[in-house]
Amino acid sequence: MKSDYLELTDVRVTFDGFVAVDGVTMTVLQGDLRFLIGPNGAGKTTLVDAITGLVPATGSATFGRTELLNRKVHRIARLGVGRTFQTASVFEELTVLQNLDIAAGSGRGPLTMLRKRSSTPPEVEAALEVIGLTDLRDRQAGVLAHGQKQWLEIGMLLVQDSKVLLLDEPVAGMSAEERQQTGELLQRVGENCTVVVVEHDMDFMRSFATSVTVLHAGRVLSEGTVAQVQADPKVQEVYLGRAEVEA
Amino acid sequence: MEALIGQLFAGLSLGSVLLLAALGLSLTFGQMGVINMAHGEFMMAGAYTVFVVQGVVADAGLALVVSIPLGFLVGGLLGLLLEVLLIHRMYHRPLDTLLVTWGVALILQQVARDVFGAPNVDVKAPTWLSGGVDLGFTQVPAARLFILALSVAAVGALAVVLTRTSLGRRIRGVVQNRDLAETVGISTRDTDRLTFFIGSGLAGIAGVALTLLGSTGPTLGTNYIVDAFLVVVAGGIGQIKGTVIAAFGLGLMQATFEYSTTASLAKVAVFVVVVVFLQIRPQGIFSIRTRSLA
Amino acid sequence: MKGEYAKIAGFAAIALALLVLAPAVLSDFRLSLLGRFVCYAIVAVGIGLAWGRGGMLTLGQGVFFGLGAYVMAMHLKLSDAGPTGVPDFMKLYGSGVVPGWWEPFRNPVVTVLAIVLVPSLVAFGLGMAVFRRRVRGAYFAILSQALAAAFAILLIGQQATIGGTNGLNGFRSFFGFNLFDPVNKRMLFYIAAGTLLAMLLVVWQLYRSRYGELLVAVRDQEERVRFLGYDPANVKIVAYVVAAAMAGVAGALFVPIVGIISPAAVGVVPSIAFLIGVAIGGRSTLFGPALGAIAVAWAQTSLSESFPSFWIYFQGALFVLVVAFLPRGLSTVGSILTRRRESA
Amino acid sequence: MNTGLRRATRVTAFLSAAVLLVSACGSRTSDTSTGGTSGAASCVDTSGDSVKIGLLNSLSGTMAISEKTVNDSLNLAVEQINAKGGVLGKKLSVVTEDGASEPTVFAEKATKLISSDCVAAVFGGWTSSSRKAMLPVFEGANGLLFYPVQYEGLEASPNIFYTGATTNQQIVPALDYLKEKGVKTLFLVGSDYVFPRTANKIIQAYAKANGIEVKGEEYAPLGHTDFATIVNKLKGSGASAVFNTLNGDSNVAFFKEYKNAGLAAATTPVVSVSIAEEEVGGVGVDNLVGQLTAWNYYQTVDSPANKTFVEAFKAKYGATRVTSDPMEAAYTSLFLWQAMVEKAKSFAPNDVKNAAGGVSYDAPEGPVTVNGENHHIAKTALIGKVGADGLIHTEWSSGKPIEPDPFLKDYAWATGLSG
Repeated sequence: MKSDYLELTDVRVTFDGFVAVDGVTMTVLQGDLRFLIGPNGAGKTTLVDAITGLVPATGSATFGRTELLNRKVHRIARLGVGRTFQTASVFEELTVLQNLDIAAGSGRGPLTMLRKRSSTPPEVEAALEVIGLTDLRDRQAGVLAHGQKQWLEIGMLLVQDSKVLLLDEPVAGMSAEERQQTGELLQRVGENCTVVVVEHDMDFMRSFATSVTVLHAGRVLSEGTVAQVQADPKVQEVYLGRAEVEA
Repeated sequence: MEALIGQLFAGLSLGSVLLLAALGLSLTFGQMGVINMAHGEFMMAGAYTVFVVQGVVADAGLALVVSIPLGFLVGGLLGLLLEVLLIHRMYHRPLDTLLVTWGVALILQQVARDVFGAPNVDVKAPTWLSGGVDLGFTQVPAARLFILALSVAAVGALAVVLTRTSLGRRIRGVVQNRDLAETVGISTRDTDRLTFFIGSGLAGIAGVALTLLGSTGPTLGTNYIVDAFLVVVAGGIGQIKGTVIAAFGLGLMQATFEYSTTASLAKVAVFVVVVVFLQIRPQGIFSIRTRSLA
Repeated sequence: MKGEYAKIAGFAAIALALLVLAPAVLSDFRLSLLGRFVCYAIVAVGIGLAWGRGGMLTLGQGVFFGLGAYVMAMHLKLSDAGPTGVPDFMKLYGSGVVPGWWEPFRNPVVTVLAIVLVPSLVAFGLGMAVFRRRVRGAYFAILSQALAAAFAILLIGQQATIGGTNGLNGFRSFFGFNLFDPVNKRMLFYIAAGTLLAMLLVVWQLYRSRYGELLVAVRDQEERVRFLGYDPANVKIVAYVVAAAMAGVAGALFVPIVGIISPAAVGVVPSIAFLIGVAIGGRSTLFGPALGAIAVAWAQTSLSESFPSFWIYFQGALFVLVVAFLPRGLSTVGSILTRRRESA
Repeated sequence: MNTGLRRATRVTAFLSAAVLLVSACGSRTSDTSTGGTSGAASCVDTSGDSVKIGLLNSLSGTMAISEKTVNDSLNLAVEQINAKGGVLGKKLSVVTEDGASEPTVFAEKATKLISSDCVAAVFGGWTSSSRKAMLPVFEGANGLLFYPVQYEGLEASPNIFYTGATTNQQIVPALDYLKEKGVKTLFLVGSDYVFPRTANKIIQAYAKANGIEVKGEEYAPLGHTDFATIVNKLKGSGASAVFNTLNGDSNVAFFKEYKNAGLAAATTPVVSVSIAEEEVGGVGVDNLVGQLTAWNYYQTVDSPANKTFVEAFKAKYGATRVTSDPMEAAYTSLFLWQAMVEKAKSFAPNDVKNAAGGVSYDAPEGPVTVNGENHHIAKTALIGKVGADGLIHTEWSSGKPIEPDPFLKDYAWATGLSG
């Protein structure tokens, strides 16, 4: 079942002459928990934006042999590519349950849409369990703690039935305990999905990454396991070295 | 041929009027996201400034010259007051500013009615601006030439302020990245107030200029506000350049349609053109390049 | 489920007040006045849906109101004129020939369908053009306002075919019922009140449905919804079209109740005036927009009778105070008080 | 008490309050119409020593500028009539309503005046749309409306008396005057609504029959403020006179543009039919001096009746106020109604209507007589010229009152104009 993998070939994004992503080629397999790291401005978020249709890009990005680039955002989402955002963007006025229910429902027909939800869909129940928010299901999402909002976002990806999960700094601003829980959550989720995590937190990466891609100035600088990447002198020069110093 | 040149001039002139009316808006709306429906009433205040000044200064020409900075001040101060009292607590609710400022507009109109009376007041044009100017091949109204020059001067001055002064750099800084600007020590509150002051002041100047062409009365602003907003929308967000192009474009278009059909149909046609234009180029209107979607 | 009972109770209260209390205590004149306010309330219910729940600040509801009203007015004119007759104003100002596009409205069934369909289709077309291209927020508001301005100008210019500034008026009968008969005028009030209740039921169902939740999601985080696999444009178009249809129905009821439709009732100013009641009542509540619209229209009628210029200040101040300081409308004041009492 | 019930109570309380308030207003006056057919029997109460009349003008909104002045002169007339003992020995008591510049409100307030207040007659209205909106109300309830403004004709309701000019008392005399002055080419400019459109149809027909060439016919939307294009067309047309049916603010913009374009009254005179003494100040005397107007009354009319009227008006409202045609027509309308009532010896609308024909009054504008058939009045047409003093001075007069002909039946060139 390793046929469903995310494959990027020479992806390029340009803003008014500025090249933000400069020919990125990489492959992420199912079951992989890939971390995408790099200094500020390396093009990490832009790359995720390109894959999810937020910014126009050239090159190719395929998932299960289906081309993703230059489709509309919601079409890409329906192909099973989901993402989260740096700042948690859940629907604050809706409850946890409603958030998940909306995420689960893009395939619903008009008649289902126009009716009241009579019971909680099983996949939503399951997701509530996985992200540990079952007790808070009727709580407004706006009043959740920061970490809980991020988990809710991940939960929304799960019920959305995403095969590719693109997570943009999921643990930023979380406590150590929350990070640990999030990491374990990602490992559980990653068994059946292709997961790409954009992250700055090196400790978090070291603990949970199965593989790492380092971006620098819009290009792939290095790729491999955590150990391989850490040993790469180019990476030490532009990024990790500095991080070591900081740490 | 003469009619054609006359019509070209009419279009440019209408464009310059629209530009004056929309320039301040493109600053407050384009740069700050505030939809100020009272902008038209700030123009009205500028127009009444000329009327009041003419009550003091007998010479109409001198009165007009004095009124330009004074109108800027009157419009600007009204804008400042609005910003301090209401708008500043609503930057995160841009749509609601529309309704609040609509209420302010209603109140200002009624104040004008109660102070100056409901009928239009008579604002005299200086003798050197009545009649035409001979350009050799054709004759154009002096007042319209004056307004054209005034609008060009206003755009020029605004461009200089925005690009050459520290205030301008601050404004652009705040528009581009509010948080960053704050961290490098720019007071966003002061910058907001100043931006609003300048934008509203430009409305005052527009009002001063309009006394040369139309009526000075409580409803002066309502006649221009919809068109002015259309110009800003067509011009694109935060782009003085776009506003200039859109103003002259719409002005020429209105004049051309009006010449070949009727004024009523021309107004409708211009609206249709703007909607169609947005179909082709929503990019000028819509730009999302933020990392988060919050 | 407590919320459900509250809604049912509120619904019953409104029904009781409109269908039993009002006809019992109001004179014919006041009742038909209330009938006009009820028409505004129907528009307000639609605005609550589009603006309160959908985040689309529509400053052009007057257009849809006008479309519904003119369709109805054209039918009434034609039926007054007889099977092959020509409406009076066309003889006076026009060629004396009924234009071809008027003819379908001789048929009552076509008319009733058109009252709903014409505004809906216009809203659909505009929604496709605007929301699909991601024109939204302030841009949408301004475009919808310009639409109202253009629509009014267009109507004013068409003296011979649609009555120009005079609009259409002087109706004698309503689907065969004599409009001068007070009994029939009372019947019109019941129709309007019944329609309002029906519209409230419609939006109630929408609000409690999955669609209602999705609409709120689109309002608050349109882009986020996109990443969940929905096209927000479709979600918004549905709400916009329903709101337009409601405005059209309201316009159609307005015509026989008031006896005239003219461009003065559909332009920029009346379109914005529709909003104030919605804002006061609480834009995203179920009953707030309708109650707010009735309250504001009533205040306008009674205040402007005695203090014409004071009314303008009052209206302006309402916009400023309610929108700036009570964005959820007066309904919040009620719930704040309740909460205080409960905690005390 | 659970939330549901509490909210329900709140909603009920609100609604009952609203309903009670509305009904409170309703019962402010005798609500005799409830349940009965409002049309059949008039509810006018003549038992006391006073009788009610309604004044219905826009006191708010865009038309308030103009209609407020009419309301002033109506109040003056009421005061004068009451000072002389009232009508049939009964003092007039005034019910004032605001039309708010909206036709729907006019219709609504007219209903209220007739059926709730039971007034004997209503005076007011200005725009054609307000009159058209009120017409079915007055016909349905058999009330009486006195409408004081010149208008586009083509109407004759048994329940309305038109005391302003119809087209053959204003437009046609103005054309006669221009023809007399040797004008061969005309340019028409007007606001885009019913009066200018109808007036221009008449002008076109007249011009065709009288060898005058119409060089252009342009309309501006109401409130239009940029006349560069229209004046450009006007200038290019080379017409020797302009017939102006613009309304309101547009006049200011038009005359400023006209002057800026180098046109002048001496070479290309403009005849305006909507600029009266009230409007001269707003347009600017400088911009109007020497231009022509067509009306039936000016403040400068030299007659004893006018002297009294102007003096009384200034004494009541201030020396700086001016009087204009619609104000005078409104003032006159009250005295005409008084004369009709006294002739009929009854306030009942049907009796008043039957007595109306032939009733005349020596108005400030000169003698006027009611036409019993079409309910318009015979008036003298006056062409005036704006003077440097801001007043309008009579330049030409039809000499004698012109019989009203709202459908232009007696003009051969006008056949086929009104369908």
